[in-house]
Amino acid sequence: MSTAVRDQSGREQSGPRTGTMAQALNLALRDAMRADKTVHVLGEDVGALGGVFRITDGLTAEFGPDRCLDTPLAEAGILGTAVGMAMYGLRPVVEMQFDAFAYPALEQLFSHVAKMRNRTAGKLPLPITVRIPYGGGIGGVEHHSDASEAYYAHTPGLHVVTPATVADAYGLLRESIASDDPVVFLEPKRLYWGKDGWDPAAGVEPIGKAVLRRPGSSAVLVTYGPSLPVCLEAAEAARAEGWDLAVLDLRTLVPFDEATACEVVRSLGRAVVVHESAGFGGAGAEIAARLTEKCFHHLAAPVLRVTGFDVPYPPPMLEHHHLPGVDRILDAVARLQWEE
Amino acid sequence: MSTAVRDQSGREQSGPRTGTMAQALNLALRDAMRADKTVHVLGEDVGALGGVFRITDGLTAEFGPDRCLDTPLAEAGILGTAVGMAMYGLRPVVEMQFDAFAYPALEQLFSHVAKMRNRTAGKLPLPITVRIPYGGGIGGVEHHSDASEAYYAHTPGLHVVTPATVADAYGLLRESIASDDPVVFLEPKRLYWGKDGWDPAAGVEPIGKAVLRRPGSSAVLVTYGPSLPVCLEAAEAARAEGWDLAVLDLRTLVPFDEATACEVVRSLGRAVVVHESAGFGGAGAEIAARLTEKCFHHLAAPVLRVTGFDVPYPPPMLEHHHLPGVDRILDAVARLQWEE
Amino acid sequence: MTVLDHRNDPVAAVPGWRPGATAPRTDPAPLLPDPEPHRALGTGAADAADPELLRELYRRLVAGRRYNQQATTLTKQGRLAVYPASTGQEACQVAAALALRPQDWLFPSYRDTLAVVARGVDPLQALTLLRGDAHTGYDPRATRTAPLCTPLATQVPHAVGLAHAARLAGDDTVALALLGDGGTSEGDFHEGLNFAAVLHAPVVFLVQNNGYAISVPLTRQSAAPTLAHKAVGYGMPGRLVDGNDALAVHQVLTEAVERARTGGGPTLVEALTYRIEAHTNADDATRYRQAEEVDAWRAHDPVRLLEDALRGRGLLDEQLVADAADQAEQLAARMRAEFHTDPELDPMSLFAHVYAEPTQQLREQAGQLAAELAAEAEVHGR
Amino acid sequence: MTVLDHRNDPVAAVPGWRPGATAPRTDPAPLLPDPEPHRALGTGAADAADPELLRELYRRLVAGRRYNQQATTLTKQGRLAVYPASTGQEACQVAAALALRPQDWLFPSYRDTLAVVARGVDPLQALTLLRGDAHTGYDPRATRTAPLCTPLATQVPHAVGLAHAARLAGDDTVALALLGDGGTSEGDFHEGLNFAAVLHAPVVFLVQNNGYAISVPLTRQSAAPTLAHKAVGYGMPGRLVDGNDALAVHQVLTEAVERARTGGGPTLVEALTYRIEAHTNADDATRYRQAEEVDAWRAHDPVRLLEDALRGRGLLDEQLVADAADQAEQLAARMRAEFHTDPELDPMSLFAHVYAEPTQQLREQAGQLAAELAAEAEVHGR
Ligand SMILES: Cc1ncc(C[n+]2csc(CCOP(=O)(O)OP(=O)(O)O)c2C)c(N)n1
Ligand SMILES: Cc1ncc(C[n+]2csc(CCOP(=O)(O)OP(=O)(O)O)c2C)c(N)n1
Ligand SMILES: [Mg+2]
Ligand SMILES: [Mg+2]
Repeated sequence: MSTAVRDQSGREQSGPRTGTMAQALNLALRDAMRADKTVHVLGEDVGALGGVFRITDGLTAEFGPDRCLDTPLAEAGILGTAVGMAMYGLRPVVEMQFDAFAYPALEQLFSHVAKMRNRTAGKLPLPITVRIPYGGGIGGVEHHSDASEAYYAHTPGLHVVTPATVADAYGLLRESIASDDPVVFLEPKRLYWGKDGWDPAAGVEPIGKAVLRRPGSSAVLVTYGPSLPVCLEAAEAARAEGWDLAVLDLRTLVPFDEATACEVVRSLGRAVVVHESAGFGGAGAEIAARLTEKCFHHLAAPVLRVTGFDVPYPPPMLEHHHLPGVDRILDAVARLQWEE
Repeated sequence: MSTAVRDQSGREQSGPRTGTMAQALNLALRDAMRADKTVHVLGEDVGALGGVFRITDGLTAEFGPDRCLDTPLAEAGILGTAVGMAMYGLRPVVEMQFDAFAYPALEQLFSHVAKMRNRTAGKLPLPITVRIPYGGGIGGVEHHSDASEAYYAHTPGLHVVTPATVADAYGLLRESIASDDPVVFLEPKRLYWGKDGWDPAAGVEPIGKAVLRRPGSSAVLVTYGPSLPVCLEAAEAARAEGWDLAVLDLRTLVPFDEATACEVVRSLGRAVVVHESAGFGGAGAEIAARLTEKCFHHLAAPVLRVTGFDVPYPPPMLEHHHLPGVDRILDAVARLQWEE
Repeated sequence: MTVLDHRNDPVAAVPGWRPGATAPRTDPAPLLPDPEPHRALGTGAADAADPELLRELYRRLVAGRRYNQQATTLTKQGRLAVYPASTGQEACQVAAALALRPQDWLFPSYRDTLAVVARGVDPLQALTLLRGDAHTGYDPRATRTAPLCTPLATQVPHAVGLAHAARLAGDDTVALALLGDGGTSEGDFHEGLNFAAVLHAPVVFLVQNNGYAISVPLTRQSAAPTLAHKAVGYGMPGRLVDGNDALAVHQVLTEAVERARTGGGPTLVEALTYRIEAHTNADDATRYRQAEEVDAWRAHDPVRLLEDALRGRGLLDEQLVADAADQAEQLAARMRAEFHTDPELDPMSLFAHVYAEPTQQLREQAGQLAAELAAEAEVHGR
Repeated sequence: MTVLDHRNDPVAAVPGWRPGATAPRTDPAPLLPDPEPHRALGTGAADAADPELLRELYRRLVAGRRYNQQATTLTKQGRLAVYPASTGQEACQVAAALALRPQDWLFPSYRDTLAVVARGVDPLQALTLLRGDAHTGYDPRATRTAPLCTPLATQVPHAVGLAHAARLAGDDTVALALLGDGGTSEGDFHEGLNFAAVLHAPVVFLVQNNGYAISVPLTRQSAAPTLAHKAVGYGMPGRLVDGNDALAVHQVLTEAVERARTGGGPTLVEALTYRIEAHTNADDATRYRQAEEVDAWRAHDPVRLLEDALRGRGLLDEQLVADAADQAEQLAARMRAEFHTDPELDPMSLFAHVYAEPTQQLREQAGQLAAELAAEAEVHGR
């Protein structure tokens, strides 16, 4: 299976197209490598296999194994090697195979990747992109469905980006690779295979901008990554209950687009933050705390959170009970003190 | 230097005493090892040296190197070995030398220590205590002053405990070691050498209970660990401004004592959360979000946060600008919308 | 006094750190593996082996092969979430389990369901992880078998710690950790082996070198002469064995377990074998390897090698063949039957084992889920 | 085409993973270290050595010794936050720096200030980390010297990655990573060396084995015959050298750098040396080691060994001794003078280099600090 989008005669398509997020990410890597020969991809199984999710499919064939490198199985080694490569002027894009398998690399990430620019007073910026497929909902066995964006978002020096649409997957990944700062690029695994119409040439809002995916007049659902489609579905379902819900897609957790988020929260006065990782100390805590601090007197109700439970990720047959779904979101909306 | 408290004739004192937090922690380890021979200490330099902070001073002498083990220099190896020891019925107490040097062990912590009970349906509980000296304010060079409690608090399956008084250091460590669940025990390094009068026999409130260290009628400072003394000082200074500030010491982040915290916040209507780790996605975000959610209609002002900046920990000569101090806390108190 | 000063401990006898004391602290020669892997089947060793051991290996290999096939079929039917087959590696897995005594502990990886079953875990309970209903379906203490471990090489220090604790307790217990060739690249492998050697712990490490870590061939994983050569860097013996030769694996492991048991410290064993199937049912092995390579290994099949040896000894009688086939079919039939339907699961179990006592927050969340389930039931009940 | 298929790459020539292809992929013999560490001073090699090299080593060793003393004094005066002295290890540090060419890169640990200075970094800029005013006071690119690295062994994969990138660029650049004996226990050491061997990267690893990791002696750190024996497990040569013999270290490293430069791949070098001082000024070494051990090593002093050799060659003339002492004193005087006062620091620098562009949140926080500073200044101004 090649992930390139081809027309009926097999030529690679340019311009507007319909495709999956996996294809958009693959194209972003390919286009970035074509545009800039300092861009190098490295990770486990990224070569002949094209990655377990096929995001790097065809890269070794086109650019050779020096540009798209199958590494030994050692995540700290991969990220540490990328640090050295970046110090020499390359722009490494690292693939971690699954979210929980990025944990062995956390020391390199926290103590070096996040800090190198700062500790050298700007002399050694590290333009590294760390791609991490994250989150659940794909029936994965334990250790294959973690959502650990909160660890990254709390670490100064990292950008934390997470696309939720096919177009964003392409645009945000291109921008992340082009960034002179390290970016943790979180790919919602369960959205990999969702198709959408999009145009690589059209461009998207930059990193650091939230986008209102759906306007609304009753309250806003603030979300990102894998939970965006769930929120859009919930907003649709909410019509029946008489609520007109807006949906804000944060797109990047760091930098956090306070201006846009505050504007919509102030105008509506009611907000629910939705994400699938554990709630306690999750990214939603920061979002809720910050929005409350900045919009307090505009709030008709406390900013509520709908998140995964504070439990280790469950086995696949139980995961639907854990993941925030439409009903749980609507329950929270119902608690937004409409009568008062 | 021995950290045991001795009377003038050199005998170890029992009963009420004056001593440092370092001494209290040392005594807690000693008493735990005396009381239960399944308690084993392991870590880097914990033997002859007694640990770089001397918390394990004398343990090898009293209990032998099999009970207090100098390990090779490998944090994942240490914690992983502790997992195996715990599976065999021991109660390992692991010392990480400094906060940032616990990062290499994060995969073992997140993927095994936190999850083992859950993934074996209760069959393999892991009674492991991971002691981590954390936070700044001791003039340490880079990587020696991190405060990463937010990573731990966000990870389901871990208890996160952090004493701020000499008596709590003893009591909470004893309870942590006795706990059948893994505890990340965060020791505020800069409080190690603070002296106080206390009595090991007196007991303290259990894990999971917050304690009001100072009553007050204007607003409450909600804090923990290294920031407690700063908050008490701020509360004292606030008198001059006409504010009577309460100070709540959380003592444990997980489980979080919502009942006590909500009670005081509801009664006063104004709260400031104070900690020294980076604010974005820090523990304070959870505390502020949760208190707001539960106490919304009792709040006269948003719950504010005073935290370290969102920057890598600065070099020692600049750390005082980074750490929340009395003035910064009072500035926040002043912003609690007193006029309205 | 410390177990570290045990007289068999090679590090204990060393004096202070002196300019003179710079020559090797232990003789490296006995730690180095033989250049050729140990083989037993087809050699005199097979003739000398206990017939009942050979028969037992055979029955279990045949059952193991069938188990692998049946589990793979169940993935195609959607009854298992995923299955990493050990087809071609049955000799390693079965011999590993049989080399252990009841009081020993096994630390398996995700690919080692077969070893877990051979160890005595119920064949269906061993599969709950891969079926998707429970992370670990068996009680690890009951059979002294740790949970199947997915994060690579993280089980290695666990085995070391358990072995160390057993030694401290004076117990006659050895731990055996299983991992793959790719797993040797992880830091935890290194840290674990180093701890084992320094602690002189009664633990054995079996690397099933099947030539690939998913798609990455051994030559891109390591440049070492053999993976067994890593042992000398830790100060333990390294052994190389033909991993498709069940008797050879059994012999090398039995010897290593015995050395560990008698205070001889840890051993690293590399078994040369091959993963006949793709990495898991979700993998496409044609992307990264040639059919002729697979064929070459099919010709070196562990079941066939054992059959030949049994035949050579006149042990492969009709009875044995029929019994083995029968047991295998019964196992497969049981798997089909029990996996025919989805298990009944209690959603509230999400909260049951996070802590010994659920926190107030978890109780609240459990209440929320219970209310949701009740509401759902009401809707469906109407 | 890939650099991995370079014809000097031992892993490239290997055929598919075959039952037959099981013998060692490379010959382990040349990878194993000699049992006795390489020595040059006091041997014929010293007689053959370039006199100017010996003089240069001497001048730098003397200056290095003085630098260590002065820095330690500065800690006592509170002018440095902490100092991990390399007294006794000067030969390793100086020889390491001199074995590199300008285009090479050095990856030092926290104990390697001396190597950093010998590499050409300003002696005072090299100390900002330990003074406490800036994490890294020098521009790493200017002298191709990475920041002093505190998290143990984490610099190892950095060196590998840089060397690999240089090789990909076709540049004539070698990376040298320094670490201690304790650092070899960390997973990052293992992962880094394995990457180096698999990538066949032009990188050299120098382990300064000074017998201790803070208080933990080598025998509790590793049970390996020598640390150099770890090399064979990665498939690279391991070399053992007397770390107090500046010429020997220079020779072994020069050879390893040359091998790396010419496509021969990485080398692991273990230098046997001793930390004469405590771990840092904050440490109390009497808790864990005997004075007689220290004395034994004082008798094997790197400066003295070099002096003796120079004297033997008739090179230790008054001029050289005076010049060396003079340079050392000038350096010490400069350190005293410049560290006499605290540096002027800009608190706003906290926010300057977190990202290329500060986030809105950081701008807000910078504003808060600026306001605080202004208010403070006003109070003090009044
Ligand atoms: C820390 C970690 N990184 C990545 C993975 C994903 N992964 C699962 S199996 C595998 C290959 C392992 O190869 P090997 O150790 O040779 O064992 P085999 O599958 O061949 O039995 C990988 C990369 C993982 N499970 N854990
Ligand atoms: C990951 C990590 N763990 C712990 C430490 C604390 N620490 C600093 S130096 C040191 C000892 C290192 O010993 P060795 O590698 O032999 O180097 P030496 O100090 O002897 O030069 C330790 C444990 C650290 N810096 N990094
Ligand atoms: Mg394999
Ligand atoms: Mg050392």
